[in-house]
Amino acid sequence: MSPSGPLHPDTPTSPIGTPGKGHHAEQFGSREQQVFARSFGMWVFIASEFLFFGPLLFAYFYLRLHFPEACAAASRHTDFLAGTVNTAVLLTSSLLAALAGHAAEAEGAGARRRAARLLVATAALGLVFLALKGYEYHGEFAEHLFPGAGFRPEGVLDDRLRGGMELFFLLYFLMTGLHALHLSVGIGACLWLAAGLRHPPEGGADPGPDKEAVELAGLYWHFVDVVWVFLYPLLYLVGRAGA
Amino acid sequence: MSPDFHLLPQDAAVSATRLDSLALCLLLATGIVALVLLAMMIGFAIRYRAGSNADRSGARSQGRRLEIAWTVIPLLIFFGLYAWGAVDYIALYRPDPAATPIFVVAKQWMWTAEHRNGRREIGQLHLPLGRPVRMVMTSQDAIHSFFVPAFRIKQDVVPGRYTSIAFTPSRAGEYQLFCAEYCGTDHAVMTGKVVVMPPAEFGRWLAEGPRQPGMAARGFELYRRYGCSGCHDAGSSVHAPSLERLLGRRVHLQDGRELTADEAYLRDSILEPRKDVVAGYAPIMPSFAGQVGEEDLLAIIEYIRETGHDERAERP
Amino acid sequence: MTSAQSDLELLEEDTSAASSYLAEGYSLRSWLFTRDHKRIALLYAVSITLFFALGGVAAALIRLELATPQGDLVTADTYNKLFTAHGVIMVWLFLIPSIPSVLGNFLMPLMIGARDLAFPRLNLASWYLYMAGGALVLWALLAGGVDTGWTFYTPFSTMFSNSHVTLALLGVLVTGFSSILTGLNFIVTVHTMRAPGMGWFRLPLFVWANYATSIILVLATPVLAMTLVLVAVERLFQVGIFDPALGGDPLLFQHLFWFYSHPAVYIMVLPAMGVASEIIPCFARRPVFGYRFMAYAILAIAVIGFLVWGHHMFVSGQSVYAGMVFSLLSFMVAVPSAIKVFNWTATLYKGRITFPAPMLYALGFVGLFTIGGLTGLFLAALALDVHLSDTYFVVAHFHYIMVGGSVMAYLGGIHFWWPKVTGRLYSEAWGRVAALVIFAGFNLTFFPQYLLGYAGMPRRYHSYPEEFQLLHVLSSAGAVLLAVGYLMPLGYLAWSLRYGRRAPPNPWQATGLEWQTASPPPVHNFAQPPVVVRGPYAYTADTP
Amino acid sequence: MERAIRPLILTWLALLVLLALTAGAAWLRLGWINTAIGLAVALVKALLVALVFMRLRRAHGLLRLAALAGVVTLALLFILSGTDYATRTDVPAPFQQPSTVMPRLGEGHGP
Repeated sequence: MSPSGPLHPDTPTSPIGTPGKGHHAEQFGSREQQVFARSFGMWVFIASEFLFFGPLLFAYFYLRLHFPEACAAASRHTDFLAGTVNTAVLLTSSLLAALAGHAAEAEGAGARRRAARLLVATAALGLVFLALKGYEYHGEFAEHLFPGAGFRPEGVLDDRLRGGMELFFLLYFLMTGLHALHLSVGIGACLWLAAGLRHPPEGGADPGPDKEAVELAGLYWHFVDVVWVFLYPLLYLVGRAGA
Repeated sequence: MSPDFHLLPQDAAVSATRLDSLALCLLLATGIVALVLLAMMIGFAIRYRAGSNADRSGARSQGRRLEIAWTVIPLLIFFGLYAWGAVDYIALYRPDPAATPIFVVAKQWMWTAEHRNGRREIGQLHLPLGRPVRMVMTSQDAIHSFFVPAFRIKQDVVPGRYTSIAFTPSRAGEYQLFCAEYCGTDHAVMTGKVVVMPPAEFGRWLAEGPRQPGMAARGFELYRRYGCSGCHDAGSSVHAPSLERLLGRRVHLQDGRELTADEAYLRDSILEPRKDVVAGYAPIMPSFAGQVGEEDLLAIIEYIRETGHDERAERP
Repeated sequence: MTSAQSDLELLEEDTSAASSYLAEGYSLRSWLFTRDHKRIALLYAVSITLFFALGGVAAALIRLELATPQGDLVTADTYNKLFTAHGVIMVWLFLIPSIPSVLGNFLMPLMIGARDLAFPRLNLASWYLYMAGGALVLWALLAGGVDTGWTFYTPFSTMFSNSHVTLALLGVLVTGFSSILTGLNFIVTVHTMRAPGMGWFRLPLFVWANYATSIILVLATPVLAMTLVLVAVERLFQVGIFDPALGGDPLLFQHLFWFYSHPAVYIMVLPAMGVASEIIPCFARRPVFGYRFMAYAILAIAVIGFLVWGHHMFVSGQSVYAGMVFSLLSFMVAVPSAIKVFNWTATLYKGRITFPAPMLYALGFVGLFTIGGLTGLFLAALALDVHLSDTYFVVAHFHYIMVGGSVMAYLGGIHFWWPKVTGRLYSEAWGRVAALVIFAGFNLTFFPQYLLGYAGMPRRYHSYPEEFQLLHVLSSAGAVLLAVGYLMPLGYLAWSLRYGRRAPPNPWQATGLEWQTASPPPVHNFAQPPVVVRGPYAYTADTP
Repeated sequence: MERAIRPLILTWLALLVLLALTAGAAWLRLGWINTAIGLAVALVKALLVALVFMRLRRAHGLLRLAALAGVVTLALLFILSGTDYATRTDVPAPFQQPSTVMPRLGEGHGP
């Protein structure tokens, strides 16, 4: 063994920090370490997820630069009311998610139930959002606004304009679709957590979801909310005031 | 096995010679660095091999000054190389205004070229010696790339837009044209022959060719066939602007903008008439997008260019 | 190393190796559901070796075809599919996961004194995603192949290719998720799992390099993923933002693609630099020269590496001014790379140098990386790139970086840590011979390609003008040598698994936490949680 | 309890007010300012959500750095690709889509 190693393996010591109270996975030295690692991991994940929207946003930027009229014309075909209501629904759901995180911080079964209720309400608003979004999609299909062979927006004769509008709707469906996918994951996470909070598993080995898990789900939910906050003006509000 | 292989391809364009000197300088600079590093590595490896008794005292594991030196010095050298490369690069894209345009259309898997007088060729490209030329190129399908090693010239040919590159052939002879951007099955045989000939000979070659109407004459034919003349000719009952001597003129638009009518403007106006409507006219012209092929479009523009000259030699 | 000796050792194994991670279980289940970073690293090692072999077969066929100027061995379409398969497999299924997922996975927790990565289950999930992506790519190949080149340039990939592009895109997409999760895991691990006393400037450079790589993985891969989705959508629905027919821009694809794929080059080469930075000080018995500078250079490469992608597009029809910006930035990224080469060389100064196989690989890496990096300057110089881009010069350049650089370093790392990973010693003589054969074969294969490129030979050509034949034949001959070189380690390393001598915990007298535990390490890496009291590379050349 | 959740409620109210503001402003004819208002309000809303709901205001610097990294990377994409789009003169060429991939959906081999 090398005499010049950087450590004294025999030094009696505790792992990182003192072993904190509470349960933690075996690779961690303490509960605090685990909590921090998980929330940092979630933030890194969010940064990465954010960049999934990068190419779409940049493609949108390209489109606005080259087809300003087509973007405005296409945006006027989106459902302003549904989009605005949906924004409000999502912002409200974010409040509920934040309240759930807050509720979970308190000790006791009552607090757990309260957090579970709030998470279910959050997920319910998410479902409302998806339902409204589905209604919008339905309308857009009916108006032949889905890109592809059947794309025939009413009253558009100019080829270049129609081409630009088709690209706008391509991005519209991709962005909102990707967002809806994220939201669905969020809904699943909220419901799964709520179930775990209400019926914690028996026995001490796995205490079920904890306040940090609620917090992490909330972070993800807020991220999905933030994405929508940007999509809303980009997709629904262009050229509303008329040509 | 390879009788006529040259490590350095022939330099058959003015810019090629400059470029070779840049390459040579870079080779010298990087070669010296590489050799010095190699010599040091081998030298250290021998001198300080485990069995040697070399003096190892006073070794340091960092040296701020040394490190700053080998950060800053390469950086300065790099700036110099960058500037050289950039200056030569810009020259390729800032053509001599007198450069003769030659239109090239690439498609899977062949090159076609059209000279200004309407002479067309496939798989070959004839160029005049010592005269600046500008290749104006577009593709009908995938991206291709116009690559003539002897000219040290390469430019991607992109569908949906024109790209161009300018150079001056400086040595008569025959050179190889390659497609350098992968474009599908027969990418490797999408080659051609570039023939550089003295101007007089080139002129004769241009004139003889298969008898085809000149580009402008063909353009006039198309101008009538597509019905442009029905509205744009003087005496037409439709209120449409005259196109005579349009190229290069300042044009006032409906929305108050003002621009110079260049080739791009003409193309736009044919394909998207509603984009830039001339002041005083109603936007009644239909779009010709999807109806006029790009070679025809070039011909029509050539015709309009010709109307700018006083004599209308080619007009029947 | 007679067979009698090894029999003796095999007898010992049952008793002494009881606590090692290899002895934790022998069932398939104990491997496929493991959460131990060391076992997952081995899962990766086996799978990337298979993909490397597959990509290598494609390369061999390519070189065989190019031995004659006529396209006489395979058809043009088959040739196109071969180089696409070679590119896709080697880039996404071998190079990108190679050092991070195998060596990084195994060593990062050991090097920072942790019991495991921060998210072991996620780590296993990464491997499954990788395998799923690999399976999709294989499916695309078996179903008839893909002929777009690994770059998937539009509009060829969306409108003109009749091959299985969508499947391949999906495979690469799934592999991308694997990369992201691995990167995330490494970042969190380095930030939160370091042993007491393990400050940032006590981290081995291998950890620094993998950390910087992980940042690129996490931030660049999603952009590629979504870009590939856009291509797939455009292909399926014939509507897309890259489609010039609708007013889209094919160059937009190139921007988005290279926004990932240029940093991806640093994903491949940064960990290789990390490996070299471990091996060279160990066998020079000197601390790495300018440790802090080296760490900063790694971060600088990772950051500036994000800013240079436009140098792939100098002749693409991109704006001339954008080209000038990207060219300047590309020259600047060469500076930290140059610093690293200078510092490795300075590390040798006044050392006490020995030359076992890992050192030969590492020195080979430095030399080949230097050539690859210096020729990169030719491609960064705008006017020269006009002549050189899309020729064999580019092919030679990136093979010097990726094969000469990354693969050499990967093999060096495999040899260096082989005793730690397997608990066995490989045959040193064979190791040295293989390193020399690979070095010679590599140069014979790829150096002629620089000359071909400057002479004007375009890349991705199935047949070519006769005057290029001599150099192509040299290159193909080199490829044979290279193939032999790659097969040799497969043989003697496998042999050592059964017959190799038992490795002591620290056969190289190396510093670094991973050498302070048993070989192979116990399940939780350290019998006692380590405490770090000094920086890395505490080598001294004064005493033999 | 009430005191602790008050900022959350206030933020939510602010978000709804901002939503009304941006939705209303879109109907005024302001040209490019419409887009600017839309994006500015979105930015404010995103910051509110990030700082209050996501607790970034009191979070460890590392978490803030992670959040920032994503934004900065996206900005790099926009800025550097933007140098191309801002200075490129595209001369459009007519281009008829010569679709060789048949049929429109699926991977079948062409004719």
